[in-house]
Amino acid sequence: MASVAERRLRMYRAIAEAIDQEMERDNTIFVMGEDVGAYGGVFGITRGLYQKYGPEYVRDTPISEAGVIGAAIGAAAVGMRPIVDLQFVDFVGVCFDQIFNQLAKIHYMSGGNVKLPVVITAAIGGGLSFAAHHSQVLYSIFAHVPGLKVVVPSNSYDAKGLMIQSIRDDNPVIYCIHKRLIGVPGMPCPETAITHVPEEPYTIPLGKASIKREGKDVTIVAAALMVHRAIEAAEMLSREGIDAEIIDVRTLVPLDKDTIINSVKKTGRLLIVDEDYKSYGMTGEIAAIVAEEAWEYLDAPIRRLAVPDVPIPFSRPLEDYVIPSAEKIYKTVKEMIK
Amino acid sequence: MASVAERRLRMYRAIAEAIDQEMERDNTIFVMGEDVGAYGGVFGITRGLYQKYGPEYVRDTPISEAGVIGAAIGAAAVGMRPIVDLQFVDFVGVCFDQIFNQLAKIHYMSGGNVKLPVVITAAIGGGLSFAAHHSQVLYSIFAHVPGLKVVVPSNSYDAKGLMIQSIRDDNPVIYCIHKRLIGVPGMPCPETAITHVPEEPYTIPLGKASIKREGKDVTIVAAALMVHRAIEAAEMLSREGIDAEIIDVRTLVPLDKDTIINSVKKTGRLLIVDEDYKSYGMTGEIAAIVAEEAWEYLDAPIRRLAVPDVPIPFSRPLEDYVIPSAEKIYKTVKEMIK
Amino acid sequence: MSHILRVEWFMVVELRKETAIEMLYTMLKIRKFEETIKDIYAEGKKPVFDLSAGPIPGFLHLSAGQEPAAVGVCIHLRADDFVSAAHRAHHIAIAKGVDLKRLAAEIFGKKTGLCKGKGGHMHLFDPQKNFSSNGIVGASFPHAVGAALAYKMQGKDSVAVAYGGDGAANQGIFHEALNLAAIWKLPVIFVIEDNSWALSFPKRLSTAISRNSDRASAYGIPGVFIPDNDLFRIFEVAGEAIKRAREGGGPTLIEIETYRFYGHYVGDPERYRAKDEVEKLRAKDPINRVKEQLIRKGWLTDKEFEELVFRASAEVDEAINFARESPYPDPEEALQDVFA
Amino acid sequence: MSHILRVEWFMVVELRKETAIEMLYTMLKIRKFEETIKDIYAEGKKPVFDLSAGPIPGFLHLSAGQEPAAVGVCIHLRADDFVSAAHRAHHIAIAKGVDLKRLAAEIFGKKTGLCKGKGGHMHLFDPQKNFSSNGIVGASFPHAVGAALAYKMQGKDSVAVAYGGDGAANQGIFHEALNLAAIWKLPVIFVIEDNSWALSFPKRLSTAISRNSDRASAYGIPGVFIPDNDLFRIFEVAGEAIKRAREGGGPTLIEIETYRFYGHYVGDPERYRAKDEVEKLRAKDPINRVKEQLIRKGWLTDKEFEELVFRASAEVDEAINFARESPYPDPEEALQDVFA
Ligand SMILES: Cc1ncc(C[n+]2csc(CCOP(=O)(O)OP(=O)(O)O)c2C)c(N)n1
Ligand SMILES: Cc1ncc(C[n+]2csc(CCOP(=O)(O)OP(=O)(O)O)c2C)c(N)n1
Ligand SMILES: [Mg+2]
Ligand SMILES: [Mg+2]
Repeated sequence: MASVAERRLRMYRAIAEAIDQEMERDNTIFVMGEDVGAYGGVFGITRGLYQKYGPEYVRDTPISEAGVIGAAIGAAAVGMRPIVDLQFVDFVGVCFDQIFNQLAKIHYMSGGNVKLPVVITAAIGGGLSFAAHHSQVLYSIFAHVPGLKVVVPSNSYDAKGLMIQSIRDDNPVIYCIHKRLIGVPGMPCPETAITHVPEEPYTIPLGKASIKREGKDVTIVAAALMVHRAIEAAEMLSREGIDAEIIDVRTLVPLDKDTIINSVKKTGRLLIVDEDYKSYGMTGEIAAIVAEEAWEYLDAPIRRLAVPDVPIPFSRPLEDYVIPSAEKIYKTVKEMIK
Repeated sequence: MASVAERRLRMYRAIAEAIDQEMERDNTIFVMGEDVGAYGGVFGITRGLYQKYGPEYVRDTPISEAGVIGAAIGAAAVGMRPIVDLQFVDFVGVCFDQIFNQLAKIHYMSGGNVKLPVVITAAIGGGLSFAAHHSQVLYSIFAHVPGLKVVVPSNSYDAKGLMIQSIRDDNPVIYCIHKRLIGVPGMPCPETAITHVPEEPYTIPLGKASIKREGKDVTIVAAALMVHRAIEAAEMLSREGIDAEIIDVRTLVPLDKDTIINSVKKTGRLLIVDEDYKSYGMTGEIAAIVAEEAWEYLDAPIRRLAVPDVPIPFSRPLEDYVIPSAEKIYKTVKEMIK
Repeated sequence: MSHILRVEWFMVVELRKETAIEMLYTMLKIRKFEETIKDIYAEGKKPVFDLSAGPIPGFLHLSAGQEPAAVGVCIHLRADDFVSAAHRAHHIAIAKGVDLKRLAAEIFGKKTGLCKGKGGHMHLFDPQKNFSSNGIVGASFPHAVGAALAYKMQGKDSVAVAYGGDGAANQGIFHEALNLAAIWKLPVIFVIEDNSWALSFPKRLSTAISRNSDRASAYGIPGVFIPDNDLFRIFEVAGEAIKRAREGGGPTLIEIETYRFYGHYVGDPERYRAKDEVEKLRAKDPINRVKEQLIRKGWLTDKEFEELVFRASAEVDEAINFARESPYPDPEEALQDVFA
Repeated sequence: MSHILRVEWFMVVELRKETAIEMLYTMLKIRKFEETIKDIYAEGKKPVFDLSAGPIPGFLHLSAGQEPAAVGVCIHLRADDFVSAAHRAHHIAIAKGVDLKRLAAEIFGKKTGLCKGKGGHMHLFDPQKNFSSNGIVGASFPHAVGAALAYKMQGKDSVAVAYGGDGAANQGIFHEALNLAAIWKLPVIFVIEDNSWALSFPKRLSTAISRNSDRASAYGIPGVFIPDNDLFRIFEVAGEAIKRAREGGGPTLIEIETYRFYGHYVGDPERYRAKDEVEKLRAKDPINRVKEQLIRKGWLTDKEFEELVFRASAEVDEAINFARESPYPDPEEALQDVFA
């Protein structure tokens, strides 16, 4: 993690820089997707690449997500390393077979003989009144399917390092970008998401969580925007003498169980905060791991905060109500430590 | 539950009978899907209906799952009650948008104004060397998405009652049929799946688990085929004086939390057995609920048995290894009670 | 390119004066509505540009310039006819007769909205008028197929219309929906609004042939291309297709060349399109064109036109006021309506 | 129906005797392979019929009768050309030169199989020969598009062939793949094997027009229909299309009328098809037909034919023995190969 803020970049610029540096290094890498060309990507992550690499390597596609991801698979099978921008993760439904049955399983089904180094970028999350078809998180669906790595950066520094690592990984990676962290015009992000980003290429390993704040009273596990809300809550709690440890998982697959378990062994309390739907998702998985492997260390029941199993509503008061807030995190921890 | 075995039916006949009786009652109900007509459905669940109701009401479709489920949505919006057979749940990838963004969310997005009473039937599970594209379970993906009810019968009696209830429900229902329970020729099932089925129509409420065996030492929660494996294991355990309580969840959404929690309060031990992929799925959700709501009653860490996050392999020894067996359940419980 | 299946259209649908005036009026209402909410959309979005701020938060896809495609088709429809549209749908909702107040209130996220504030501007549902829209490109095509299937099974003569953009026609589900409608000979009209853009990607590059209507031959159904945003031609072609569908003659695919006056969404920097494109399109504004046609025909005077404009403005203002003054839903309402 | 885009084919690909014999030999090998594993499939499945029992468990989709579609196309391909096929793929795998022993061993679920027993008969992957098959109908179409895109970017003259059934052509992804190949002018050949059935559903009812090749006009590319399972016509048409693709001339869609001699899978009761259909198809067995054509041409004698049959049988027997004698994978191997 960077402490000296020499060159603060917004996340979308950090990602574009990561892709750029990798494309310079390796000419099997190319980018495809809707509006990735002259437009620079709906979330800005291909800004400038079209001008530099041209329409072959930064390829605008028709609205044919299944065909395009299928094409990435075919290209990867014969030696390319495609990056496909899905825009919103919510669009996964039209290309899910190509992701979960093809991309995820071909390496295994081929007995390890076919490698598919494909990165799919997808914007997740709400908070912008984009409503039910443009505000979902859904990463736990990818994480449920064996064969996909799932990456979720929470700040610019991580975003660049995780992107370079994802591109170099020989496996399919779903790279999730939170709309409230990406920092493009129109979608403001918290200042804490805009961090120092070294100019030179660097990598962050997949499967290594990041402890955003050390603490001894309660462990809060989160990802993406929820990391920032947890930090806010922790500040409120610290004023009352409650010392929260915050873990940013950074990747759902592989999941850094050890960091979580070690933290719970220290704090004895676990709250998992998630912007995905609550049931059958990330909060359940992490709770289960701790209930299996660190049960003896728990001093209180595990708690979960997530979207309460409703589609994301459009209207601001409704959306604000269903996405976990710093206040709700604060209140929940207070209930856990009485 | 039926104890008197007057009329033992295989599950596929119980389901066909349920659909038949409902179609007789209500002419807004119709069936669509690949090979549901003269062929009678790949899993036999429309046997005889084509002959009785004809090609309009038992409608063979092209291989266009997205279009067909989309059509079911349109038909339901104007007063019909379609049942769509997806054949294998593994095909969900080509029509996932219509299921998770359309069918699941339209009632909510419309502010409750549009009702979509659609039942989708889908065959789940392995054990037949059908390999990675025809052996998945995946129900936790549906269960993760708000707006879908998820039904998983484990025997013929439940299958009929749950099917009639699913058809009458005003919400979308994903009705999962395990290939190793359905009982069509070529896919033998355990005798315990073939139960008495009353001739007259009856319903089983969605959201009510079934206690298949009472016990005091450990709670085993399972669904579909795993219920039968758990029963087998329980018999082995009982010979050693270990008394397992077995809960068949029957529906993942709504989930009967109370029955599970009450059982754990009694036994103090929980094992969840699942044929779906382990991570980010049903085992996690149920573990989390218990870790939240019955933590004080646990005498040992929760345990989970599921497919160890690999695609389902083709070769018999490989497939047998990854799907939880009665032996593995037995051994796991033994480890829990030392 | 094959045009073999293009049918020669005869003027079987007669245009009466009242109908023409009604269509013009609806176009005016749509235009006024779009321009009004465009202005309101800007409120609260300065000094920091935040899409989620102001009285109208989120995305806003406007349909100004595309009025003929909505009005010329929907004028032939009854409340029991079904329409499923895409993300850019205000014009179609209004043409289909959706209540303007509740439409506006939904766009503001108010409790009195069509969907109680849950849907938002891309997800509009009005079961009374059998209208719906969609945030997923292409997803609405089969919904019309299903409604048409139901109508056929129910023995009704209602029809269904599926709208989609030129971009949507490259989604696989377009192919599936057309094939299903064709093999089942259903009363569906597929309307492709070709505004030549899918966000930043031009149809010229996205689509292997120049006219989607020629893709009708892949399904053995009639396909008609209507150039130049021509209301009265749309009126004729759609009238004929809908009549045929009602009488059991099966589906039709219609592609309408139309104009997107604004960006893909409000706030789109539009770096990808030529500076003067909109200017050129504006010069062919369909409202002016229809106005002039009617004046030439002697069916309209300048004064009458002003009255129409005035009436349309008043109706829109009333709807907007209703929306502004309506309360927001209570936060806890978010938990309702997941299940019926 | 529009046939405007059908190109007149000239005999630009010359058929030499050795090539003809090679094709016949491969057809014999395929047939022998399919009939042999069909018999073995029955082993262990009595008295209780259990699909998962016996030396070959699971589903088994045989391609006997469809040999020409595989052989007549793949004869033109090199190892570096890419082929993606569907669930019914043995004939194509063999024609593409996949090792027969490792193919057989995979179908038996053995450690020595192409995929170490993990794939099974629907999921065959041979990166050496650039061959793959798929359990999801339609899913393989875009894989060929992507390989062709890569070849083009890499400056190679390799081509890609996507196979699919008549049923697969109604999947949305077929439309997307064709459009992408056409707009990017990629070296892809789409081959639809029209065996007139998708499991129990006849093409006549599933497909709005009688020939999928006519759907090529929706993408502005050549479409050719080849009736009657005609090996030499397939050879010509595919040769021409592949040559054009290699030279940068873009994609072609070819539909081949072919015959499914067995049920959809082994064990299919086939209640849905006329009792005498298979008999009629068998009377037109493509192997007999090619044999007679070559004898008439003076390129083959009865004795030489017998020798070919003998050689093919021996090769198949050897492969089957290899498969039978190979060990199963160790159970724990199930946990390997999820990630590279
Ligand atoms: C499946 C899917 N892919 C992508 C998008 C993002 N998106 C929304 S509108 C749009 C362009 C649509 O173009 P077109 O169909 O021509 O309609 P228009 O915007 O021109 O009215 C895109 C790419 C989406 N909403 N759904
Ligand atoms: C997406 C999907 N839908 C359905 C199936 C089940 N299925 C397997 S093969 C088949 C019929 C395929 O017909 P066709 O494409 O003509 O190939 P053929 O079997 O005739 O070779 C069906 C319905 C599947 N595997 N994948
Ligand atoms: Mg457009
Ligand atoms: Mg076929």
